[in-house]
Amino acid sequence: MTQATEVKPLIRVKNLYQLFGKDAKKHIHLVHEGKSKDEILAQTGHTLGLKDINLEINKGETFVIMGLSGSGKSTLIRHFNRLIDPTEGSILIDDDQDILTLSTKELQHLRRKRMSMVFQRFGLMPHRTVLENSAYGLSVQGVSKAERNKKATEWLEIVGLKGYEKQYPSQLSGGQQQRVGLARAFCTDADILLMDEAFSALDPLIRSEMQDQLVELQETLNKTIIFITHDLDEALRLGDRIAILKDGELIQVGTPEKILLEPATDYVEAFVKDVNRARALTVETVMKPAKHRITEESIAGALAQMRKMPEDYGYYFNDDGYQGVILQETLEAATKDGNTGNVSDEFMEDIDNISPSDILESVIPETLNTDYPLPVVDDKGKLQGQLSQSSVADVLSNP
Amino acid sequence: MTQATEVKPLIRVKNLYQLFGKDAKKHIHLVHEGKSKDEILAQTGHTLGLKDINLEINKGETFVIMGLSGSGKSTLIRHFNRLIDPTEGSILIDDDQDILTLSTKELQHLRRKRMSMVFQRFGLMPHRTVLENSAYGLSVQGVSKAERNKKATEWLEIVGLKGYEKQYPSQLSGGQQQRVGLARAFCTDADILLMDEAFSALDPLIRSEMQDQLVELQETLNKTIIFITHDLDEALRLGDRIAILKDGELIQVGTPEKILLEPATDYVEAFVKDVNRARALTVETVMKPAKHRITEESIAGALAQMRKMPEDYGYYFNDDGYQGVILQETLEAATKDGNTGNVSDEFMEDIDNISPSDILESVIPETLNTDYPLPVVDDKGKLQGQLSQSSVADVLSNP
Amino acid sequence: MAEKSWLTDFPQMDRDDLVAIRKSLDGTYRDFSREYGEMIEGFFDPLLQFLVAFEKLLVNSPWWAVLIAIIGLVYLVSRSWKLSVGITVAMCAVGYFGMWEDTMRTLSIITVSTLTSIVLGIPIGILMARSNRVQSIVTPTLDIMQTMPAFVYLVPVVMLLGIGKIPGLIAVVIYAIAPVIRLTNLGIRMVDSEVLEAATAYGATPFQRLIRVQLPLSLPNIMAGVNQTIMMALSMVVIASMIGVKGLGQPVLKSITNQYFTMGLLNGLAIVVLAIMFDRTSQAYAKRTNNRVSSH
Amino acid sequence: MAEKSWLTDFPQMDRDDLVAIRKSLDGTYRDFSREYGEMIEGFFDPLLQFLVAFEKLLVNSPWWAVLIAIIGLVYLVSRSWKLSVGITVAMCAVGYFGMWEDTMRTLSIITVSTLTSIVLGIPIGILMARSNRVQSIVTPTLDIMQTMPAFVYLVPVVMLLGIGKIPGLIAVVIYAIAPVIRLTNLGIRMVDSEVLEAATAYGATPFQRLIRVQLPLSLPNIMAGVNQTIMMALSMVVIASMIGVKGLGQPVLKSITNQYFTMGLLNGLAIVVLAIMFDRTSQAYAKRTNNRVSSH
Amino acid sequence: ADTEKKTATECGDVTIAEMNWKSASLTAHIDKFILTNGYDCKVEMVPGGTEAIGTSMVEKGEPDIAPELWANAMKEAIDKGVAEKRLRYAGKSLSDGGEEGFWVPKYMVDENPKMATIEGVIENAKLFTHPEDKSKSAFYGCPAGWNCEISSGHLFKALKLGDANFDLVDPGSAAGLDGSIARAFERKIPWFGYYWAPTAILGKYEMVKVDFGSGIDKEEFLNCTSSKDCKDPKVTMYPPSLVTTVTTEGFAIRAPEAFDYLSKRSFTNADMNVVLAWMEENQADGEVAMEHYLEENEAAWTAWVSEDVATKVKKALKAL
Ligand SMILES: Nc1ncnc2c1ncn2[C@@H]1O[C@H](COP(=O)(O)OP(=O)(O)OP(=O)(O)O)[C@@H](O)[C@H]1O
Ligand SMILES: Nc1ncnc2c1ncn2[C@@H]1O[C@H](COP(=O)(O)OP(=O)(O)OP(=O)(O)O)[C@@H](O)[C@H]1O
Ligand SMILES: [Mg+2]
Ligand SMILES: [Mg+2]
Repeated sequence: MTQATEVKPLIRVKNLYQLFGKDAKKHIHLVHEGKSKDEILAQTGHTLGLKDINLEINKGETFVIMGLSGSGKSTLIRHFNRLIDPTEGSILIDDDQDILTLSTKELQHLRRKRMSMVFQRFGLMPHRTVLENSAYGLSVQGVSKAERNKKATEWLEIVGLKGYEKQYPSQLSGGQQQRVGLARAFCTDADILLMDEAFSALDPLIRSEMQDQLVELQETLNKTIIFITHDLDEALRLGDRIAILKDGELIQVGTPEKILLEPATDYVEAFVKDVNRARALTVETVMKPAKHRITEESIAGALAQMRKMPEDYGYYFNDDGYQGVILQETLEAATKDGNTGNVSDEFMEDIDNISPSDILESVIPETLNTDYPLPVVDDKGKLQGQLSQSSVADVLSNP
Repeated sequence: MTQATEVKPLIRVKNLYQLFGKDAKKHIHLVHEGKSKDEILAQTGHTLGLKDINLEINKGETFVIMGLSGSGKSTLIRHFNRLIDPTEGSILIDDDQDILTLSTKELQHLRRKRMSMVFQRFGLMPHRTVLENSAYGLSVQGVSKAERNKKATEWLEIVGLKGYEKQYPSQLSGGQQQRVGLARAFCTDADILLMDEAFSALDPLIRSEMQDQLVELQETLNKTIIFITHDLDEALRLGDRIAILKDGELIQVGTPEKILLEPATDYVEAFVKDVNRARALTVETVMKPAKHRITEESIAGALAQMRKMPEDYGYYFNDDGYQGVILQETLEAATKDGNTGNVSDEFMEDIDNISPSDILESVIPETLNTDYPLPVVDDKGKLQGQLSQSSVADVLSNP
Repeated sequence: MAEKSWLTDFPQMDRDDLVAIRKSLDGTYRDFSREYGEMIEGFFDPLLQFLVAFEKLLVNSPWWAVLIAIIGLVYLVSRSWKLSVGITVAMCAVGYFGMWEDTMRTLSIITVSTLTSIVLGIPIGILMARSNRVQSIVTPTLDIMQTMPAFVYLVPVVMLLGIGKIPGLIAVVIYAIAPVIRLTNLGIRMVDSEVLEAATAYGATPFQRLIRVQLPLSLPNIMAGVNQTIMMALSMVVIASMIGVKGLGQPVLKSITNQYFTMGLLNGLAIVVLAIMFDRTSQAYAKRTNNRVSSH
Repeated sequence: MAEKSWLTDFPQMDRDDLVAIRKSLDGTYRDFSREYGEMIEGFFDPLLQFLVAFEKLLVNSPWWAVLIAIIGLVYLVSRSWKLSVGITVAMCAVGYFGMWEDTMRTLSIITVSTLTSIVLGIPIGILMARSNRVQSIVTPTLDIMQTMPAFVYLVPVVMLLGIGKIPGLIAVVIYAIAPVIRLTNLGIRMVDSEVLEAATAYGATPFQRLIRVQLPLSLPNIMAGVNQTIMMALSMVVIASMIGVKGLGQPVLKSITNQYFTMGLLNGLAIVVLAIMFDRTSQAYAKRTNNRVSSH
Repeated sequence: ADTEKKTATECGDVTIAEMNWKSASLTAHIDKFILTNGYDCKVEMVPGGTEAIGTSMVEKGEPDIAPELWANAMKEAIDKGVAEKRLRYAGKSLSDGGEEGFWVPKYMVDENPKMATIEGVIENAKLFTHPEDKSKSAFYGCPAGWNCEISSGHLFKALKLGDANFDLVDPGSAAGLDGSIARAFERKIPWFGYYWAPTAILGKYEMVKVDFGSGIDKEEFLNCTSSKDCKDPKVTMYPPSLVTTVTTEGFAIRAPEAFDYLSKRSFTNADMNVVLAWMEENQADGEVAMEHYLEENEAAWTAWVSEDVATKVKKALKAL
């Protein structure tokens, strides 16, 4: 998921303001004057939706938006396909086209081919069957009935609604309705997915399937995904970057690790406090450089080298690179047995290497079960670092 | 939260069946014949909502219902206040009154005074302000305007919607709307709360506040809460017992620990697979009995006692009970120093005791940082057991 | 005429039989009206007295007092200055063109018939929405009431009740009541079931559900029904005048026989003024008391 | 009468002035109609030819062929056996009581006027729903069309276009078109904005939104409008017969002058049969093609 | 309208107005039958009210024939049409003219013969209860807008009925007036008002014309009673009123023979009353009554046409 971020931004939001109410233009100056959302509401009955948002979203990235309920997430995402016009500000797409200046035709094209949306409250059409709902985006594009039904059927099967094609939305459960909304969005092949709490009504099993689906879509088709969620784990799992909103203002944008480990404000800190760090962080972010390298080929040499070190274990390297962990006692035992040969595989400890991209949570049991730091080895077999019990403990007890 | 469960059941569901469709009565025999939900749907266009549900819910308990999307959770909960009539079966309340036999008056009384409901899709009244919506339950009961507005205002403030009283639901964000639904439910003082994914649209901060609120309500007012959620952490945090549904059938009912540690079927296992066990389980469920007890008062005696044991630490007890952890090396050092006195506090290790009710997650850092098992001490100072790294590792890597 | 083949002409009832049937039915009705006419007339007498008194009040009070009262009411109900001023101007024009008295007479009967239609119609619509059986009975009745030409029952009604306001009122109500019933029914049936379910879950009685949920939420439809009822009541003014209801209908009839188009037009416009006054005032009232729904 | 005080009598325009105005307007209209009548009549000629041909077709074809065609159509459109059988029975009764020909004539004109009203009305309603400006212009126009008594414009229209089907059609359409316009407007305005937003988000053109979202979702309201339009068109049958439209209106008028109540009633019932046939068939059609919404 | 091209002898398409009262409907059907079969016209009937038919004939030259037009209704417009050479009076449809007057039911006269006079009526004013005001007596006038509204109003004034506590009730229309008569007869209650004959109502309900004791003053009636601007009306009985057949000028020129027939065709009140009674008895419509009339009154109608036409018509009559 973590892709090179030095691509050209796909969507750029500039100084975006949104004030809800009849006389928004008249009262917007209050926002500029720095009045708070509550003050403005009490004074004018207008609700501040967004305040001075500046953002860049890159092609192919999964951009997660989080924030308190009512902080303007849905409002922001609705601007991207211009379901609402901003009170002030602009949204540039493909880095130069201001969507506010698009002609009706162009806007339709954008909505049809480039963007597809999952609505927080589903937005299904009560008078159309599940199948027709799923195929709606395609039918708008004028795709033939046979073709769009085929595609919709496929997607319905993927979201687990096979058999429900002929039902109407009112006959479905909440989560099933949401999945119809998902199928509809996936059907259109748009390269930008706007997903407003798209998984909120799903159970954990289907939800994680859907997350996998999303990751796959993003990886194989390089879709840009803008995802609103309240689930921190989900955000951390899916997001390349996370934006945090508060009362219509953008508080912090950054990678999950950054948000987690360097929260910009107390608010963000409180917000991420409850996160399951063990699941959010990868080994990479926690591991330390591996110090104790044993390079002597002979057992004796290796033992000597190890004895100079403060710890009674070491990472054994030869010309082929990293080989494994050796314990001092193994070497001592071997020496005692009179073995004067070289260090070989049989001396290595029988532990699984862990990979830098492993989720911390998944390696905790091993960490607990092993008395020495675990070696972190990348998929090329290179030793990247070591993960000690104390560093894990540190990061888990941070807040 | 964990209360004595040997109370008389408040709600008892007996052989409940629900088949959705025009000719439910005609086709219900298919259900009895054991046809699957999909088969019935394909064959008759009828959807199986619930199949042979038998349940007991006790007074004062928080009963969580989980299950795949579409498995019948909402359907089940709607039976409790008879928003839907079962195709077959009965629901007894207060252990003898079948709600199907209630008169209109009695049913109204039940709905007004005993139960209050939070709807999955909120069910707000678009033509009433936020305040009026929140006060709806009271207004139905005929409570005076001043009084009900006062109460509604209080609750609105608790759910964080102060200032929005005069807005209409359509002017609120999804989560704000859900909170209006919460305020409405809390307002009525009903002793049974039916909550259908009541927190699903809330951000983590407000959600955890609301969870606290719920716990408080349940503890102080002894409310019975029936709670549908897709969030396993939430289920484990709130639930005294959890019921798991699948395709309309009840698969397992039990305490969180039981569900987690002894899943009845593969389905349940898969369902709880992703749960953050470290957060779900308490120390109590993982700790082992504390073995290494040191009772000799003198240092020498204690050392001798310890040397007989396989490990180089021990739990020191005197006549006042448990005192702390002593390491062999401390005793040895003391002996070396020529100290021949008695074991005293200064020899104890400087570690925090952990309590049996601590969440596992919260003690992981300590576990990681300590080389020997942590003593588990209850609030009376009694040693209840020990928590070793390996037992933590075991339970975390179980699946 | 000779030899009609059933192939080209519809096999009809024998003319004599038909005549016999017609005559016997006519006779039956005549007997009925002879027998019960007086009684039924007596039954309506209080209403008649009220109608007469109301008309007298409007016609005999000084015009400025009536005008002030009307405008005051319009303003109180609608709370709209714009509307009140518009109505004032229109009413003054009506007076200036010499139609004040006729307008007052029409106003009197139409106020009563419209109110009657609405007051009877909304509850019937509600009942209809509650039960499919009631609906299946009421619907065809309404069809008959709306399409059976007033001309068919005008004379029989006059025969029964005499000429004047009561038969006029009955004819107007029969014709005008249907839309408000139908649209109340439709509106209530269309109310979002989720919202209704929420009300049920909180123990609302059927009456509470009706008053606080169903009626407010179906208000746009009900008001469309009220609007149509008002329009149709006023479109019956001329028909009513055919059986002796005084008012703007008479000059219209007069103008048609004498080909005084402008006169007809002016009187027609006075009817339109009344229609707009009733309609806008009631709509403004509904909007004011329920603004969220109508802008929904 | 002497000395009128402005306090008791509305200060009126001088009677002579009024008469002068009336006369000059009447004269102007007369001149206008003499000048342009022919031209305008010519404009409507194709329509007239069509109406005449259609009526001939219905009247001159063997009754069984027409009956089969009607029932066939009813069934095709409604797909309801029950309705088709009911209509068959009713039509046979109509024929048996000797009203076949008149019924066919009325059927012909009413079919055309109802279709015209609906075909014109729905698009106007749609335009009205789109723009508040259009709404603010159309609404009072509809008020005038509905409440201006047909009697007022009957004679002028006759003056312009002569007696017969065209003025009849115009009078019916003017009167009957309002409900379908109003209720289409209302229905579209009430469509759930969330659903509409979803359509927009997927790039639906305004036309696609209209056809696939707004119209289907406002169907219950539109159909209520169609129902009222049908009812009102049929309630104009008698008026139309006053200006030369043959059909069931004529016997109704005759029966009223001759006091043949049963005859009036029978002909009135034949009108009701037509009304029910149109209404149920169209409602069944709407329900069939859009069953989910109407049961919503 | 496009009549000029037709040759003088060709009748062609003819439209006849069929008004909705019995005598007019009967006359229309007789004209239709005779014109079709005797003059080879292609006749089309057009229904319509007096106003619409009159207007259309003046302005549009259609329909061609109004077989029975009461001068009572829209006299002004018709006269204007004649003056402008758009219409032509063909002849009297009822040779005796229509009979107008103030009437009371016969059963009242049977009970109290004095009721046949205006004095008797005024004396017993209390009997004629007002529908809306118990303290007043009701005189049912002529429907608003008709010519008779003026005359009956003037006579009401001249007879000082107002002083006798009578109120002039406007019945609104013929229907209203008819209804009020029917109501009175069914309940055998008093009724007093304006009406005219020959009509279905007077065929059905026996009424007695109230004698004003003044005789007919034709001058006064023409100059004052029936004139809008009459300041000081005097009492006079109604002179017979003109009931005519009117055709368009175009028709008269186009089909002179047919026009000639129309100018001859007229009924006596006695004849007409017989047919009307028969129609009432049989609830017959114009078409049926036409058959009946032509069969029963051969002598009468053959006088209106040439022999050769009569033969043709008789033949057609047989074929029915
Ligand atoms: N009114 C209805 N008509 C027909 N089928 C229905 C109806 N309501 C629910 N169902 C069906 O019953 C089943 C259970 O629905 P229910 O709403 O209880 O699911 P749920 O467990 O609450 O799911 P979710 O987590 O998605 O809310 C679903 O398959 C649904 O399709
Ligand atoms: N149509 C509207 N009219 C008035 N105010 C609105 C409207 N839509 C949104 N708002 C206000 O704008 C603010 C932001 O709403 P938004 O829906 O963007 O919140 P959100 O971040 O999506 O919240 P949630 O997580 O609850 O969905 C809220 O305070 C809301 O009251
Ligand atoms: Mg949102
Ligand atoms: Mg649910």
